[in-house]
Amino acid sequence: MSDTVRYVSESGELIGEMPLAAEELITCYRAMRRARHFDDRAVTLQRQGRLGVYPLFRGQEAAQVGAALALGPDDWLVPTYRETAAAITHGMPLSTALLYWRAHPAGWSFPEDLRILPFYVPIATQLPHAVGLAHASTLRGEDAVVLAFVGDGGTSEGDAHEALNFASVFSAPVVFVVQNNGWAISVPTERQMRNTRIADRAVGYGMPGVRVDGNDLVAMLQVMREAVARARAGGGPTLVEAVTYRLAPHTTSDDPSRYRAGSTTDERELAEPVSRLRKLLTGMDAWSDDAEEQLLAELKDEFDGAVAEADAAPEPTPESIVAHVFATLGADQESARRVLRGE
Amino acid sequence: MSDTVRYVSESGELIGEMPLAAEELITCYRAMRRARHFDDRAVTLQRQGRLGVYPLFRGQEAAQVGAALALGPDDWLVPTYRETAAAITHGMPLSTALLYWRAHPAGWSFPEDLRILPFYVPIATQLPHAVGLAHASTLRGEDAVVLAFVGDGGTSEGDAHEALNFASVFSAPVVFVVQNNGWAISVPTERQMRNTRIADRAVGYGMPGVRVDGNDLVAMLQVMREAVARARAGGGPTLVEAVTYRLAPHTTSDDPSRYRAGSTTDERELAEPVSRLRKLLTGMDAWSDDAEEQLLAELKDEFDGAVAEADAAPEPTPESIVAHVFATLGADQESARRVLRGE
Amino acid sequence: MASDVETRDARTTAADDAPTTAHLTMVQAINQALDQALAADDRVLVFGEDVGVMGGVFRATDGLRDRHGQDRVYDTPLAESGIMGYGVGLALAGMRPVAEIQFAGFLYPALDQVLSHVGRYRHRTRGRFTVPLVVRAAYGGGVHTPEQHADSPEAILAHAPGVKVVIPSSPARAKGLLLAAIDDPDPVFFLEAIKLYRSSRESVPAEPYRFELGKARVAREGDALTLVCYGGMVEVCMRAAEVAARDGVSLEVVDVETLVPFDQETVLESVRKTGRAVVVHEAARTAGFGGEIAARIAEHAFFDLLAPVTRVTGWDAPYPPFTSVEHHYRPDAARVLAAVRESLLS
Amino acid sequence: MASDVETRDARTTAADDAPTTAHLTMVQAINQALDQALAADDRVLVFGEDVGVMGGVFRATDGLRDRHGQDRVYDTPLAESGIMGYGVGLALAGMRPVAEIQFAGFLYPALDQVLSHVGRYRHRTRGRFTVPLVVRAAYGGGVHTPEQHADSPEAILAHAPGVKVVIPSSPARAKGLLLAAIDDPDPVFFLEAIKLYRSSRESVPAEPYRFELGKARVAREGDALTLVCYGGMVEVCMRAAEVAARDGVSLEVVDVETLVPFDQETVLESVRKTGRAVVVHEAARTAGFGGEIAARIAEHAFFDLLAPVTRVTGWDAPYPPFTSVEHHYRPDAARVLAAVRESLLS
Ligand SMILES: Cc1ncc(C[n+]2csc(CCOP(=O)(O)OP(=O)(O)O)c2C)c(N)n1
Ligand SMILES: Cc1ncc(C[n+]2csc(CCOP(=O)(O)OP(=O)(O)O)c2C)c(N)n1
Ligand SMILES: [Mg+2]
Ligand SMILES: [Mg+2]
Repeated sequence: MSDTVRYVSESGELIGEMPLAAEELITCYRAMRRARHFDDRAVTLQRQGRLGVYPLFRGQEAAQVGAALALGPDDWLVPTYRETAAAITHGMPLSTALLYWRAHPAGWSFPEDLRILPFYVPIATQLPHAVGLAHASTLRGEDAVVLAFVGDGGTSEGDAHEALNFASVFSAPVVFVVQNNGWAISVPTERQMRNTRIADRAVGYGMPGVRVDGNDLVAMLQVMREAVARARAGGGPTLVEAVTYRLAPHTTSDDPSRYRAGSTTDERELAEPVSRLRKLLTGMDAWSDDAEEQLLAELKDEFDGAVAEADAAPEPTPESIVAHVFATLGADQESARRVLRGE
Repeated sequence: MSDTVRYVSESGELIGEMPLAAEELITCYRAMRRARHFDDRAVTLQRQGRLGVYPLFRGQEAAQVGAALALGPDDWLVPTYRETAAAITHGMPLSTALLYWRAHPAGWSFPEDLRILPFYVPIATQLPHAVGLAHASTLRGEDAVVLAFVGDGGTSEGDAHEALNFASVFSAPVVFVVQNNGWAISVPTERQMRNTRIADRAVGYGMPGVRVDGNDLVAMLQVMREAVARARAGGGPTLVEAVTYRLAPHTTSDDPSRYRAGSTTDERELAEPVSRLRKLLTGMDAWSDDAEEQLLAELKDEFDGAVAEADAAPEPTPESIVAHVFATLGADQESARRVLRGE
Repeated sequence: MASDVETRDARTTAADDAPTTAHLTMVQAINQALDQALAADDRVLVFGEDVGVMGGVFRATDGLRDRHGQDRVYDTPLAESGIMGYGVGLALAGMRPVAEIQFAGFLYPALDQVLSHVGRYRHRTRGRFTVPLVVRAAYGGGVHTPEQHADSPEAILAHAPGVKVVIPSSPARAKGLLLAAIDDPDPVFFLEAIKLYRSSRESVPAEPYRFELGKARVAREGDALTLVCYGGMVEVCMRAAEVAARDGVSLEVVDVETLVPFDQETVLESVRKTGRAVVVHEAARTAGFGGEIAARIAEHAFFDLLAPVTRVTGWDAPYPPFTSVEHHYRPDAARVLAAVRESLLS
Repeated sequence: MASDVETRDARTTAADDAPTTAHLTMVQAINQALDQALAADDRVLVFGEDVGVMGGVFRATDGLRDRHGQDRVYDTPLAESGIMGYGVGLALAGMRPVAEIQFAGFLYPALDQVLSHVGRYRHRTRGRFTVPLVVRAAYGGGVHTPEQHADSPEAILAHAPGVKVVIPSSPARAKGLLLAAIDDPDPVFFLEAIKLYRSSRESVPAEPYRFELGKARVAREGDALTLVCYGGMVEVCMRAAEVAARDGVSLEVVDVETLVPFDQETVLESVRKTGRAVVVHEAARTAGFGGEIAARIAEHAFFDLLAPVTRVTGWDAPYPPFTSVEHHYRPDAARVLAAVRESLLS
């Protein structure tokens, strides 16, 4: 990983100077641990049949949380389906996230002030939206910045290219984060592309490209803060390649043994980001087993509360199928609605 | 134009060693002059109402002819609408080219052995075809190479990106030539993209990228021969940026005064490729006014013959509209055919 | 390639002594509508390939950049999916984007954005995110454009739930419908028949005005049979109706104008009166929008129909790039009249 | 995201003592057809996202890479327009490419290639260049897939002249139709109802066999009314017909199978006999393929119709991503029967 920004080694040792204060690190750790807790519990809920297909983010907590924590409250987050960690870090209520993965309409109808686009699966299609949101911010003289995620696989889609080019032509305040997690379902990054560094694509758009150890929260946050600051100051877009690893199956429906050896994952588990940061903090005497235990208790309570909230969401009616097709429904929706109401 | 391959200066002087023999240069010059003659005469025909909308290639003869001359007879040419010069150089009968621009069906129905895809306008969509053709060549153990053109504007389309990536992943024997002619209709390359070198995009695909003076036939041919040889030897794709200039309007329907000053063009005329090569040849004592005169007489005859041939093409019947929708027409085409026949 | 024919300047909304109407071509009326929308609402942005400096390949945006600035009217890179998705982002941010796609056949690279996003945001987010985006595109044949420049993909757009589809048939209708489309809280695809851009002029009120979307229009009254059509086919049907009138046959012409939401009632009312209908469009027949219209008429006016509903459409083939035969593809008055005769006989 | 359910191995065409039929799911029958096509013709290539090493998100290509090699069965980058255009190139070069698009909703990024190229090469080049490409895609709802994974875009494909559209309704039909599609000299879109992939098994002959494309199939005979349907709706209509039969109402079920070229005669013959028709599909109604079918019936069987042709379809809304209500979107036997009752009463 030469040419890759890193501050903390895989075993949790600091390399060089620490740019962050201990409190900041603790805030980051708490957010990552919270995300991990969400992921673990979501998988359990899924196994119980209380969530639908769920795309785990295990192993990608630093990339997502580090990126999201570089944002201010007015900044936009444009996720793929993988970014539940980033979304709950940027303010999405846990119950909303649960309801989305439960395929309940309340999982899409975000609070008005939440500056996050909903998760969605058509790969890379969200990236041009990010550019539009960002350019609108410039055109209005606002200083909101947009953080847009895409996967290594997603970089192959035409929309990824068009969005990068539009962003650079319009000098739009958007930071593209490619989470290179090694896989697009069963296809490894080496067969997704021939270039070994996704960050190199930036050259072709005349924008800065940075490759960062996406499992190193400190590096991720530093790189992102710089990119966000540049965007906010009118310096245009940045392409960040966060090198990470998808430790889990693609989704709860996937069986990775069909395409990768379990041993690969075991090895990668050693370098996973949550324990890496915990090791660092422990080494700094900034975190203890007690603190961890207390945090987990808090997270459990929070999650339980979110589940209760999600469970309380009223079941959608059949007529909700045609609601919101237009601001004012057409005659076709109105007549469908009558049928769905049983009229 | 630093980092840009060039052998002949704008005023027709050799820079460094001449890699080509004089006979070769003469062959090249004849092909370029032939293309120029075609272009000039086509515009006249268009003004007479004997061609439809015609996209001139004036100023891009070296880029197109140089690229096409690097091909062998079994190699494929995948053009945009702009590449009439490349096509007639790679063997397209002049009459076929004329009939295409006359929008006569015979302009699409190429001789069986002509390895050229028909001109077409949906920008960049031909590039994935080029990759498929090239990969098929490899899969069959053949050694045919594919030359695919696209414009500076065309590089912005998603298909351009997807094709470049597919080509590199499959190590397909295809050479992509971007003719950077400065304009996409009214949009200059600087507003099409932020990067100053299109060849830099190659880095992002892990393939060689070369920027060449596309108005220097010698440079163009040299760069292309190398790229074609590499592709043929199994070395995979190359991205060639041929820097040239669209001296003419976008098409015969375009009025460039709406977006660029006439003076720009006048200046560029001085560096145009046909006279540049002629100056070089004249300086080498390899070409004379007599030779030019004789060549022009030949070209005139050839073109007149092609016009006569084109004029002799029988008018299509109304029922040709539904012919060839399928190998065996469906009932819907058959019933349409009866109506169109007046039955 | 862009076709590009000279036009006169459409700037008719200048000073105090401005006339109250002007005789405009459709492209001028569209230019005026865009001008007025830009002037009235800061959130309106006009963008696309060649719309800025050059003023558009059809000059629909001529002069707008000079008048409203390069931050309001600007060129984009050559990438339709990018244009569409970027427009979605602007709309999500609360702007009122008006994108131009040069030809409807170049909407195809943008269809993923259309089908996956443009029509779905409001629905899937239960109204939290909306896309008040207008997409203008030149469509249809009849003017010897190059290959792929004469496509009519309205049925594809109409099959995308959540998307409105409007196709004006004259300068005055175009202005009022475009201003309504820009005001609409939902995405509107606005297809402009190339054939009508400059073929005729019409008196167009100088002031901004709006026609309600979702309403069909009886363009000519008659009682023998209803011609249902839209866009470039309206003038064809009107001509057919004139010819028929000379023979004493009175045809009613219904101009659909808005394909989605479809104004079924106006069409049915007419067919219930005449008892006969011929549906006309230039897109290929199979799975064209005419099938939808015919199916609705045949279902809901079943007991009033005196003859089967028939269709006069493009054939089940691509619009032919072969200039000398393309007029056999696009319906003309003669083909419409042949269908009328057949219907009247049955 | 990919859904992915376990399946049993479909390798049934092995040795001399191979059985002459096997009880297969539809996905196994498809796997067998691909296996046999690869074995029979060197020019056949199978590719797409995750089809190689992994064997496809639905395991339709399971084992094929091992048996036929990584030059014949392979993964592509994640880019559907690239897959489609690359497939066009292979076809132009004389190969017999069979591309997989994981879900029909992910055909959208490839629609430009479909509409601009796949269906046009033969026509525009007067037969000089042809595209014998097969594109398989999983479509339709009913199995709680994530958002956008349940789309049914057949009408869009059917509106692309030059493209064939085939939608099988059972394991045995799927095998015979897929082998015919791969043999076909023209491009074929082959849509596979996700709901049917593993829902039932059927006896499938072990040998390769082909069903002619362009033929509708009377799946059940009856005389009171014709249900016209395809793909995932055939089992729904068959169930409705069974229920109706218990009440002494005999419904005929016509399985369209090939949408383009459409076998109008078989449909008309049935409706002329029964005098009534209900058209069923799960795509949204407006501009869906049901409009086309209904319009043809209403036009050509006009004088035999005893009641209006009606449609039972998805509503004019996107397929809802909201699991608990999606079954109200996709037609079921109850909705079909309600339409049947209404038709019989009128
Ligand atoms: C347009 C489109 N094509 C295919 C799919 C199916 N699909 C879902 S996720 C996925 C892989 C994505 O890989 P990557 O972009 O690396 O993201 P990751 O899943 O690793 O986070 C694929 C092919 C899809 N959702 N959308
Ligand atoms: C998909 C698509 N979008 C838009 C157009 C309209 N159009 C025709 S040529 C052109 C500019 C192309 O520029 P470039 O790629 O640089 O090629 P050049 O014309 O300079 O050779 C445009 C926008 C088109 N033909 N296809
Ligand atoms: Mg990935
Ligand atoms: Mg150019």
